Amino acid sequence: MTNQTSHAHHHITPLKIYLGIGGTLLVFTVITVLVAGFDFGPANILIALLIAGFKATLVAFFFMHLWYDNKLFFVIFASSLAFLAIFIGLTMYDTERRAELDPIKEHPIEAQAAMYKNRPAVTGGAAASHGEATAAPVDTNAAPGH
Amino acid sequence: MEPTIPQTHYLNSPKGLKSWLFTLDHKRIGIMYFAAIMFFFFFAGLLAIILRTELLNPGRDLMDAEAYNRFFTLHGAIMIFLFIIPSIPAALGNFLLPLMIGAKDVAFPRLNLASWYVFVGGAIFGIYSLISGGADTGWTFYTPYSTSTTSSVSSMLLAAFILGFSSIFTGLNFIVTIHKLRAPGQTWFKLPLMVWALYATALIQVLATPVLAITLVLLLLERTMGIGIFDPAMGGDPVLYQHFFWFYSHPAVYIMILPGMGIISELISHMSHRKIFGYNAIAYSSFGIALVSFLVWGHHMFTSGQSELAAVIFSFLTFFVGIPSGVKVFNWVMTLYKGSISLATPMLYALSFLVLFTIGGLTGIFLGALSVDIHVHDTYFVVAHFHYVMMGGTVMALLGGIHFWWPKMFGKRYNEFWAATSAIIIFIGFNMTFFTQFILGAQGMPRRYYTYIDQYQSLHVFSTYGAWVLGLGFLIMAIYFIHSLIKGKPAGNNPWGAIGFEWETASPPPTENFVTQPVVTHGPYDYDKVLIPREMPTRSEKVAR
Amino acid sequence: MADHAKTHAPLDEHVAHHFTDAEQQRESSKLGMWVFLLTEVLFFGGLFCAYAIYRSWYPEMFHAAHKALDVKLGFINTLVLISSSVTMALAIRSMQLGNKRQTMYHLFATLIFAATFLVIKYFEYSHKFHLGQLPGKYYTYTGIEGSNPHVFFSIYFVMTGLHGLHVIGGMIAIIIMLVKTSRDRFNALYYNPIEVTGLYWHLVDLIWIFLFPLLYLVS
Amino acid sequence: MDTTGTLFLPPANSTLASEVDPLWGFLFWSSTIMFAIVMAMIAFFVIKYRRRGQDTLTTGNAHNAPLEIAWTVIPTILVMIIFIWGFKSYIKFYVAPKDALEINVTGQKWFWSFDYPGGANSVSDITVPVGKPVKLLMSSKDVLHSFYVPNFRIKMDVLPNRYTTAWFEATAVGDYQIFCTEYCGKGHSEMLGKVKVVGEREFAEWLEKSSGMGEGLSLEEFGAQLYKSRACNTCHTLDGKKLVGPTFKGLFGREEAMTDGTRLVADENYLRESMLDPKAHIVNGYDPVMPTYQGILKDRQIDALIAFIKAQQ
Repeated sequence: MTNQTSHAHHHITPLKIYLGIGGTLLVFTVITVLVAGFDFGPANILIALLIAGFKATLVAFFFMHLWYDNKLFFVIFASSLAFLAIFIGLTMYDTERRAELDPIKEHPIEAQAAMYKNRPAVTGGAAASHGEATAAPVDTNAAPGH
Repeated sequence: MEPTIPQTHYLNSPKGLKSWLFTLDHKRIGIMYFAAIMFFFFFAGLLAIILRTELLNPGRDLMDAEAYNRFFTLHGAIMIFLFIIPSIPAALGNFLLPLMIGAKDVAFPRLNLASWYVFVGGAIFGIYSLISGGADTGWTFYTPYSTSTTSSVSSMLLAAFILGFSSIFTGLNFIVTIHKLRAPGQTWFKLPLMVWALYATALIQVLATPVLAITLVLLLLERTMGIGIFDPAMGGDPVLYQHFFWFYSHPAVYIMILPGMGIISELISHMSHRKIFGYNAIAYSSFGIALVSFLVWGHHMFTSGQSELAAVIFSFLTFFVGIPSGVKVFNWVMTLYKGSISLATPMLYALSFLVLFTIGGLTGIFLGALSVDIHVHDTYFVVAHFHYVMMGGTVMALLGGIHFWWPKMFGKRYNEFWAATSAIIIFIGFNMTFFTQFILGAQGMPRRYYTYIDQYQSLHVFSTYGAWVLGLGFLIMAIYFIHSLIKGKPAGNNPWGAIGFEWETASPPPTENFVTQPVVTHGPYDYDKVLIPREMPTRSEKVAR
Repeated sequence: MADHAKTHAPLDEHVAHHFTDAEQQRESSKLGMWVFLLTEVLFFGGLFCAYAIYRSWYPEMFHAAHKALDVKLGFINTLVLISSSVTMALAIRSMQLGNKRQTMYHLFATLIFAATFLVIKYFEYSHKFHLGQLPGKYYTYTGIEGSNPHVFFSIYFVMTGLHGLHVIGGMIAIIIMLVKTSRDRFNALYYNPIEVTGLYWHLVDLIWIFLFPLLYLVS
Repeated sequence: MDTTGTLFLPPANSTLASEVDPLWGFLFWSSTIMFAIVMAMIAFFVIKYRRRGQDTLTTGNAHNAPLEIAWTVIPTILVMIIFIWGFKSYIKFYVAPKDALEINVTGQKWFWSFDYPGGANSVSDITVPVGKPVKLLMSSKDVLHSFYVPNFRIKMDVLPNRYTTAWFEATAVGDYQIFCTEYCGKGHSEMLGKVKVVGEREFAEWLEKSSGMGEGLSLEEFGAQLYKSRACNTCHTLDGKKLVGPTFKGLFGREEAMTDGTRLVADENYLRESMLDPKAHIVNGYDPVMPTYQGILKDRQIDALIAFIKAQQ
């Protein structure tokens, strides 16, 4: 990994690119909010992550100059994401597959933490203030656990 | 002609306490780290001897159960966070890395000083936790015990959190230094293997320590606000904590061993005046260990309620992390072939490393096999395994490194006879203490037990005698090192006749390291081309003459 | 391979004694910052892992609890942070062109956007404090069904709180850059500190780009 | 527990042990041989190539591709064998046979308690029939513990709020040591117990005797039996000494000051409430650590215990 030793090569990104990338980011922010309105089932989180990932790559390549700079920086950034993926992937490989061999290991014994014991069951979110969708009114004697 | 110590060198110029407290010189920061880690090593070592003495008989000998639990937690936490992780990278590494690559200093000297003061800050929190009663959770802080106990766990967590940043700063500094400040002509494959090892260690320090930081932050919040991520009473999951903890802590054991392997590659080659066997294999295996070490943490949790399928994956990957270490041992053994082996003290420690680390590595294979691990997990077998690898490995390598570079660091020679004697006493005491623990563990003696059933007593007594012998060995070492600092004879620039930039400058070196910028003219271990006269006759020559 | 063989450029006062020239110092400082950003990604990564695991363990609770977050405020915050990224990038560009006044203007704009972000965050937090939607055992709100709703708010507060702290850290760095620029410490050939602060700031924005959909848009 | 097992292991007293011991033997001998080879080479080289007299240039050969490939491939094959062998025997560990006798194990700070099908229960010692598979369904009441029987080679952590399972089939009658191997505080090293393996017939008799409702006994005698089998004795004494909880001696009818300032007489209702909802009223000077017995103790058992406490003057 020999780094470029070109002398005093300071890449100056043209204004047009910065503003263009900034605009695209704003547009995609709007898109991700709109897309969240529809329900694609399990694919929701995938789409949200894809859009966020695309926006992140735009920021990384153009605002953080990964596109022009020494490739070593890109290797560092990519390896940070790779090791994060290893961490999340292997940990979730365990947390998702605990009940494969014995269904009793699926769920915790008590679903609710102890602190909810002497709490009134879920009331409608009547006291919700502006901008917060009121929780669907729930008949109060429904057991709080799912 | 008799070697002499130069008039001015980094130790005596500039003068005064302030020049030490605000120094940016990597050598002085290395010496300050060296003093701190040796203090913590002897302190935690004393705790270990007290623990072993307590275990002479089942039931109460010196203290009651709660005190015992706090003592073994302190022994573990200080040895790991305050001694073994900073020891080789921050103490020897800081001193040697710029010298070995012909640089004037590390890439970010101010960050280097910051890492020292963050280390001191973390140590202060650790000592505060010790004074205010100490934690009684073991160094792993497993929840929900760590979230429900009233002992001063929070200050110990804060200490570990702060010390993590000292480790990140050192790692970051070394990565940039090795990439950017190498001497002209020094390509990656002309670097001494110590530099490769420090590079691989720095990668792990930088990649793993942040996850420890977030784990400790979440655990602190769990204790204060009950956020319910790790505490089952609040809907959390203790096994998730173990995943978070071991994702750092297994790579951390490679932060401990890789620099030790770097020192051993140097010692074996320089002390036998022979080209290192399989340079590329050793360099790549350091790098390989650094990467694969992130895939295997689940083997600490085979019996923890983790999903059995995940356990199988972790066991499979664990066996691949053992192969590079085995390859390295074979390369070191082959380096002895047709060498000119001097049995001075550094070589004694390198050879005892080979013996003890091989035992440690092989018992690691026992622990990697799924069904055998179920029997020996959390027993003394594991205690013996990690002492063989950490003390038999890293500490022996550190001691070998200290003896090898002592003349370069302080310009003085130590007493060769007492050094060799203490090395042998330490080797014997170590095996007495820990080989018996393999047997104890195989028979089911659990870990962290204050008292035990009578049938284990004879082995515990033998192990405690071993601990006393070990303590004696280290006492002798402390004495002759202090004597050497005060009245040691000058050692000259290259007492061992070794190849390396650090041996081309004065001992102790001037503040700016090199008078003229060193340039690479031959490989780091070209003992088949370069013959360097030695100024210090080693013991074997005195015997031979 | 460091570039010593080059003729020694006149050592201007910006280059530290142990570097051979400005280019090596600049590359070193950027490499150092990128490695630091690696630790930041993994530091926040731990929280993303906790988020992913608890979302798969309590899917309905996450769906119900995310309604308590105000999507409009989150959306405005995202726009604010993206614009602060744009102004930060322009600040670096104008210093590369040696235009001190324009650099200070852009840095100041970034600072204002950052402050706006924090103010909006303050409103969101105070609204939740008022309703009792607090992390862990302080959670007293009863409008969300599903088990252990306090876990969502624990993750929400730790993630956005830690991100907020990093925004504050970034603002301090930008203020230092503003002061140094006003004292003519930088020129078209030496602007490392601003570039490095910019890298850090873009990462703070990048983390929010992931935080926004994951926390606010759980459909 | 004697140590007459092979190669440092304790005796093998369960079917699973016969899965583990061969692999342990293979690991033991292959490691010893590998270690011996490496040590012999080191010793030979150090003696043969010791430095004598003046330095000379040494050999430069630092590569030997076939050798290097060999000592990479051979250990890889060796460890793969060990992995597959370990994996095969591991499968037998985690799937309990269908017809196993299921016993609920509860770990709590510093003793084990066992609940058998049919209502029988015991503390610290678990009684099982020989030659029949036994499945343990385990959970903890407070912190992590770990159920470990060296002679059966089984170990499994016991988690609060989640079930974990382990199983064994004892092959010989006798008492086998139980350890707790996950650090759990002050009494971690005293959280011991015994697996009492008995014949088929004795087990049936024992089960009958201890799961009954004390038909042949008076209320007070049945209460005395429950006082031990329910581990009341670990926290409440009969001789007046204060332990984790108040002593039963002279408790009945005495007026006690409660932590919330009220004063209550220790009558039948207070005792019944203290068993079903212990944290409702705590006597001054004691910690609210008593676990609830709601749904665990049946009415006749509660009456028996109250009768027993009443008799402690």
